[in-house]
Amino acid sequence: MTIHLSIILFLPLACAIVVALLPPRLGRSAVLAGPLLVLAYVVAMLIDFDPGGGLQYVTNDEWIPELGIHYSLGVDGLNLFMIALTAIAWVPCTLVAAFTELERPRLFFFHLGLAETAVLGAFMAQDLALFIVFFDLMLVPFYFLIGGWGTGDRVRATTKFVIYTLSGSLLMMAAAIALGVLATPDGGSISFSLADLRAHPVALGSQEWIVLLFALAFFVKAPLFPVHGWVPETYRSTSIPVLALLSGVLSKVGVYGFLRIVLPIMPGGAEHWQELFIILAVFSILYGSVLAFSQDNIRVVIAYSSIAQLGFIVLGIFAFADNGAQGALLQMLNHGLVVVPLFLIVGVIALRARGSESLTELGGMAFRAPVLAGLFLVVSLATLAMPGSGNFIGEILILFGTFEDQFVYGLVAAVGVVLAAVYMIRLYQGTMHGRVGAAVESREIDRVNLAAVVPLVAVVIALGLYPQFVVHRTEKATTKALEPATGVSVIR
Amino acid sequence: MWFEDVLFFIAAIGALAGALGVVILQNPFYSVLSLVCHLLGLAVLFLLLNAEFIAAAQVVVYAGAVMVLYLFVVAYIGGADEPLRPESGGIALFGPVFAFCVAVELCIAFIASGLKALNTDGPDVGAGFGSPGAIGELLLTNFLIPFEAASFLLLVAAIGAVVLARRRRGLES
Amino acid sequence: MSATSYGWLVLAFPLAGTLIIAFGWRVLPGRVPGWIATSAIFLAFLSSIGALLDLLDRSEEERQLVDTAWTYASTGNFKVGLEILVDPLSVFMCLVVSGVSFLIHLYSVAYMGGDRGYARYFAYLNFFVFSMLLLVLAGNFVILIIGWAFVGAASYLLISFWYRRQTAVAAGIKAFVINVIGDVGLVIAAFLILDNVGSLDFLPVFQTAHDHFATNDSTIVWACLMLLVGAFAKSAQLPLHTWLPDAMEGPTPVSALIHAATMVTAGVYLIARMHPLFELAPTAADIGAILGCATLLFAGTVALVVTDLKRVIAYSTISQIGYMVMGVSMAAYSAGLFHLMTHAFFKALLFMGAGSVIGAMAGIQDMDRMGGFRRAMPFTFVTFAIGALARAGFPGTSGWFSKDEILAFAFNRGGWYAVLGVLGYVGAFLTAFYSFRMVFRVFYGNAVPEAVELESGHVAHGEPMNPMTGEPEDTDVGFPGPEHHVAERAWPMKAAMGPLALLAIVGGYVAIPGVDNVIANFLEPVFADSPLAQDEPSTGAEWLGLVIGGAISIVGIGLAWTIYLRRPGTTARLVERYPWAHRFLEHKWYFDEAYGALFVRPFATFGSFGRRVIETDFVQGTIVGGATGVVRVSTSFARAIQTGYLRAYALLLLVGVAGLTLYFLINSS
Amino acid sequence: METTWYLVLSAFIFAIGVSGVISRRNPLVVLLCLELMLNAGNLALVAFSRMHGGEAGQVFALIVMVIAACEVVIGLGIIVAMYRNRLPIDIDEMSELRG
Repeated sequence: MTIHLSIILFLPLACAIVVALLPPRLGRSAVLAGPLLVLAYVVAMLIDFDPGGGLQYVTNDEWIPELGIHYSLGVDGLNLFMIALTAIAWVPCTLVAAFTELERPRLFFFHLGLAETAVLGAFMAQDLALFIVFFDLMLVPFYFLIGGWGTGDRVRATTKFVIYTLSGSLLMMAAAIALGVLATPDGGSISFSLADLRAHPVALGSQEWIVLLFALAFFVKAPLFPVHGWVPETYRSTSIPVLALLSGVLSKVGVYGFLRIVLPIMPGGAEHWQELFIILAVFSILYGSVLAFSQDNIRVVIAYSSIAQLGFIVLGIFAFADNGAQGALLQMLNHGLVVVPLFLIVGVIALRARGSESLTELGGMAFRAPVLAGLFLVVSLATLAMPGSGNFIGEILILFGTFEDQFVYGLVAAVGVVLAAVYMIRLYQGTMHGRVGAAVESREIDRVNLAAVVPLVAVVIALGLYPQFVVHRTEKATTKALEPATGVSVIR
Repeated sequence: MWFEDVLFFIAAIGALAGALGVVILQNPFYSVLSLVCHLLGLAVLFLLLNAEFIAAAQVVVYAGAVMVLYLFVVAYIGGADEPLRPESGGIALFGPVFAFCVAVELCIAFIASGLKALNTDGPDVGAGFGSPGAIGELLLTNFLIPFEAASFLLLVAAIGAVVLARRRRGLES
Repeated sequence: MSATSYGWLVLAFPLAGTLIIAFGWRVLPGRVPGWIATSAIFLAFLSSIGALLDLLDRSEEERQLVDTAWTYASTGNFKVGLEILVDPLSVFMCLVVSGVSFLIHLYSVAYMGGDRGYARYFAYLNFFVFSMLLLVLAGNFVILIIGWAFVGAASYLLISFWYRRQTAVAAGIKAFVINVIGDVGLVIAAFLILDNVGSLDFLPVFQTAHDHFATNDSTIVWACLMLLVGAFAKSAQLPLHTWLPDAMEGPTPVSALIHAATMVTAGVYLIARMHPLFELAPTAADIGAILGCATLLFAGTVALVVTDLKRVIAYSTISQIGYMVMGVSMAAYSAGLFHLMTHAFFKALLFMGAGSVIGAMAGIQDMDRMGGFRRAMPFTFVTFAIGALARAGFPGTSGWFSKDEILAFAFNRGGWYAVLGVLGYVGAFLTAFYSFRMVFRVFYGNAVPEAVELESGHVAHGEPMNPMTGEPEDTDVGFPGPEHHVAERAWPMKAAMGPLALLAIVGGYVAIPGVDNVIANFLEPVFADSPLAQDEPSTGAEWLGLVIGGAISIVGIGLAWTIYLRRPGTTARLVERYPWAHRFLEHKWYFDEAYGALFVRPFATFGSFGRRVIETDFVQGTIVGGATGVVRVSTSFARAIQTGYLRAYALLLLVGVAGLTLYFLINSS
Repeated sequence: METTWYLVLSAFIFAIGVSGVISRRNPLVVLLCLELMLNAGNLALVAFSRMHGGEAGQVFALIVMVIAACEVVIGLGIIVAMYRNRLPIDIDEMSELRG
């Protein structure tokens, strides 16, 4: 079977355009078609994928030959499951959105489809310029989705979100151009292809500042302390399906960039900043965790918990150990898979509490909504990396990788594991257990949300039973991505 | 060729005077008439430059049609004299100063620079140079697309003017 | 079928029970979930027996079987399969766990009969048994940690089973977090072992550990200390014990099963399982023994003053596990595990009896309000007294044999271990005293109204209320309401308590010094590699220990009899005389307060500091403020230019043109 | 005549137009001054066309005249609309674009 990545890439956009042109009533029922088709195709790709092979299903055409920019797509172990995560996450979020009363629904779903294409493109791109095009393209639909369909002080939130991410990605663009120019061999022609950039490493001094600019953009996206200022407000005022995607999928693009671009192409620069990034990651873990259990709004709790979780992922990547990077990759998938249902459940809870998302007003929901409580429990336990979940394998690999060379930082990060238990159990108890909250009108989860959350929970449980499915397929690519960086640290 | 030189100076002085009149005269009605004077001067200069068709178009289209349009509008809205309120200084003062600076700069560029080609009369040209036939051939061959675009532009402008200036119901009650 | 197939079956039955009840809770009527759960555990028990028989058929060298279901995760040197290890130790644990669990399930069928969360309760309970069995059958560190965390989660769910109780919810989070601390300890230990030995599978690690570590190598000491963190968190040993008394918020059978008989003894199992490592790190083992000894004394003193019936038993559990930890840390493996078994019998029995009394008191747990239940509940009285005797180590009971075997081992090791043995006898005296303090206060003395009511055949009912705070309960969630049972009435409860009472007496006869030593012989292959374990005390020394222990026990019981029955009011005088001592013990040595000040408060402070200062001033102020400040200044400049006056724009344009022209002029000349 | 003369003349006319655009407030006069600037350009174009001996410059001038006509039409249309709506005929009054 041949898989054409371009089809996967542009299918969501094409479907979104078709839906936008259909009459509203017809279009409403057709919105799921795009994400479902993509999911089906991605599942076929997952089955077809050769775990032992390198880059597969490669598409490589010249796009702007004068600037050495290629339309180059490919799948290997690094992005296989990121693509799968995108395809999986988009279905339930679209489903929930389709059954929510929205203004201008056709425009909303057009943006949603565009966003899927942009995210898939960023994951698939094998050309730095193409990556940046899609990386920035992601911003456009999300800008409209947050600003147009958010709640509360959404203008302020959108402005912050845009200023943060845009300044990050503009700096990254400058760094990328510099990288492309500096990497051009004398007499050779410029090329932004990742393979070429990897073949012609730039001087160490240049690597250092280029890595810093890249890292800034990726940290903002992730987000990591101290560039997380946009997070609380954006999380507070974004509508639930969009927020689930923002936190579950979009945040992974940044950290994915480390594995795809920074470590293989600029190992020296990455090595230079390793200590700093590890400290930032560890501090993010502690800081995110501590703030997560001193917050009242459940969305913000999850927002800070994401900061902590992404801290773990960055820690795993910059441990420069195979186990760490492997765990980070696994954790990227796992975090996406648990955060999406987590936010959908938050939406369900808010619906059942007259829109309240305050822990002081919630509580005691489990009695009339046992199924909701059960699903929430599974997801919460997976989020806190309960052994037996895929998250646990991810986290233990990250910790093992960190312990190898950075034992002390690993120990501090291990404190974060305990704190994760504190804030997740607090969140679960605050909503489901205890006295019935003031705002709660406890009802069982509705069918739409059930249909959206249950498959995700099933995937989470399946990953807990057989994480090797992921590990086996990603192992080779992670080792390869990490090779240059570990080589550098060995030489030192 | 003293005749041509004399004619140039007469026409140039006329054009300059017309231009100054446009800017200086307070009543818009007189400004328009001054512009007509300026345009006629220019038409003479065009003739001196072997651009007969342009000169004719200048006189017929510009000095004729467009200026008539101006006059109509001035008559319609009543050429109220300026100033309605006292000048606010700054800009009105700086404007002419800077304009003069630009003129001086340009003159320095034309005269004092090493652009030697400017100091010629140009090559001798045949009788057909600048005639309607020659211009028409160029318009329908080399410059067909700009020509068509210009015609569309005129069409759009015509419609736009109608839309802008028509009576709107409800607004004037 | 081989022993490993039985091992998988042992896991499969409780898991199947969990799934059936979890997915069928809406359709399963009445007590069906209870019976499904009970039979699932019974089948697991039968499978354990099958595994036992299969092992006994094999020669001693072939009694360690490993089986992998599938590769769980494998990358680099991290290679983990879903792997079980069936050997005498795990089969022994399976038998104890599934056997006791079966009886407690049976008890629960009736005890929880009136609860609204009946199906949920049994789903949780079956899940717990599955997790516990996974823990003991695990064949490598990762599966062990998974089982380890699963029992923690099940315990959390069952502690906050009545989730509308604020105290239950608070106890749940406390238990969960301390358990996670233990998990992290195990993870770190697993890393240290993987990093040095290169494997996570038990058998290779144990066989090759001495090639990689010198004795008392700092790495192995740290690894063992981390293992101890895990063990102590789970087994509620000092200083990680604070969650267990609070865990009594759960239903009483849960306390019997998880917080007395099985889960909390997992730490003992862990140390026994890891004995090849601990023998390479005697320092860590000694620390374990000392802390175990300290725990048993600490918990014994606290149990003297606590008046909540279940919490007394909880502290006694902590104290008894202290004995076991001390034992296995001193290489008295089979003795420690023997005590684990007998303790499971009598402690489960005591909790069942306590549950019966609490049922009769309509939910009240305060011993000050109890008294004279001897005639109202003769069956409960007899079984409870048997349990108390066994716990006190009364001659002839199971506790007598098992506890004194540990202490005999301590004296046999000699040196400062003898000090631990002496302190163990002090603890035994405390145990005997507080055991019968309970018996005399609950069953003797003047009959309270509830007891009188029960004698006339009527079960007392009261408003359900939280025994800790006195708040009225939210009965939506459950609590045995008017339908509740006491042991005297429901046959499943009697059927569970009877066998346990029998076992509490005769359970010790499998290891009478000089006569037989069934357990030690069966576990022999597991500990064959341990030189320390081979050095057993002589029969004579053991009997000497038994005589001393029995005497101490009788003295303790006699003292309790004197204080509580012959001269009631002695305790009040003691409290008056030494108020500081009483206050110190009543606050449980101020551990909760210290942790509050040391950990909870600082984190909460840092949290609010982060929220108020770092977030607003640094992140929003400096970083956001700095970035937006640049933007704001530049935009305000741009805004100032946008005057809206057409002529101003034109002037700007002109200035630009003039400037450009000037630039070119200067450049060209 | 040398081309320079025409160019200098063109520069002066242009400058006069510019100063008018900047200092006058009556939109009608501003439009007239714009015409002046365009014509200055035209003059330069035609002069260069003569200098090079090709007619392309004249065609440009013609197109510029077309554009000037369009601009006049639209500008006058706006002025008429303003008058109709009783707005003051003063460009300084129209400053809604202020940032």
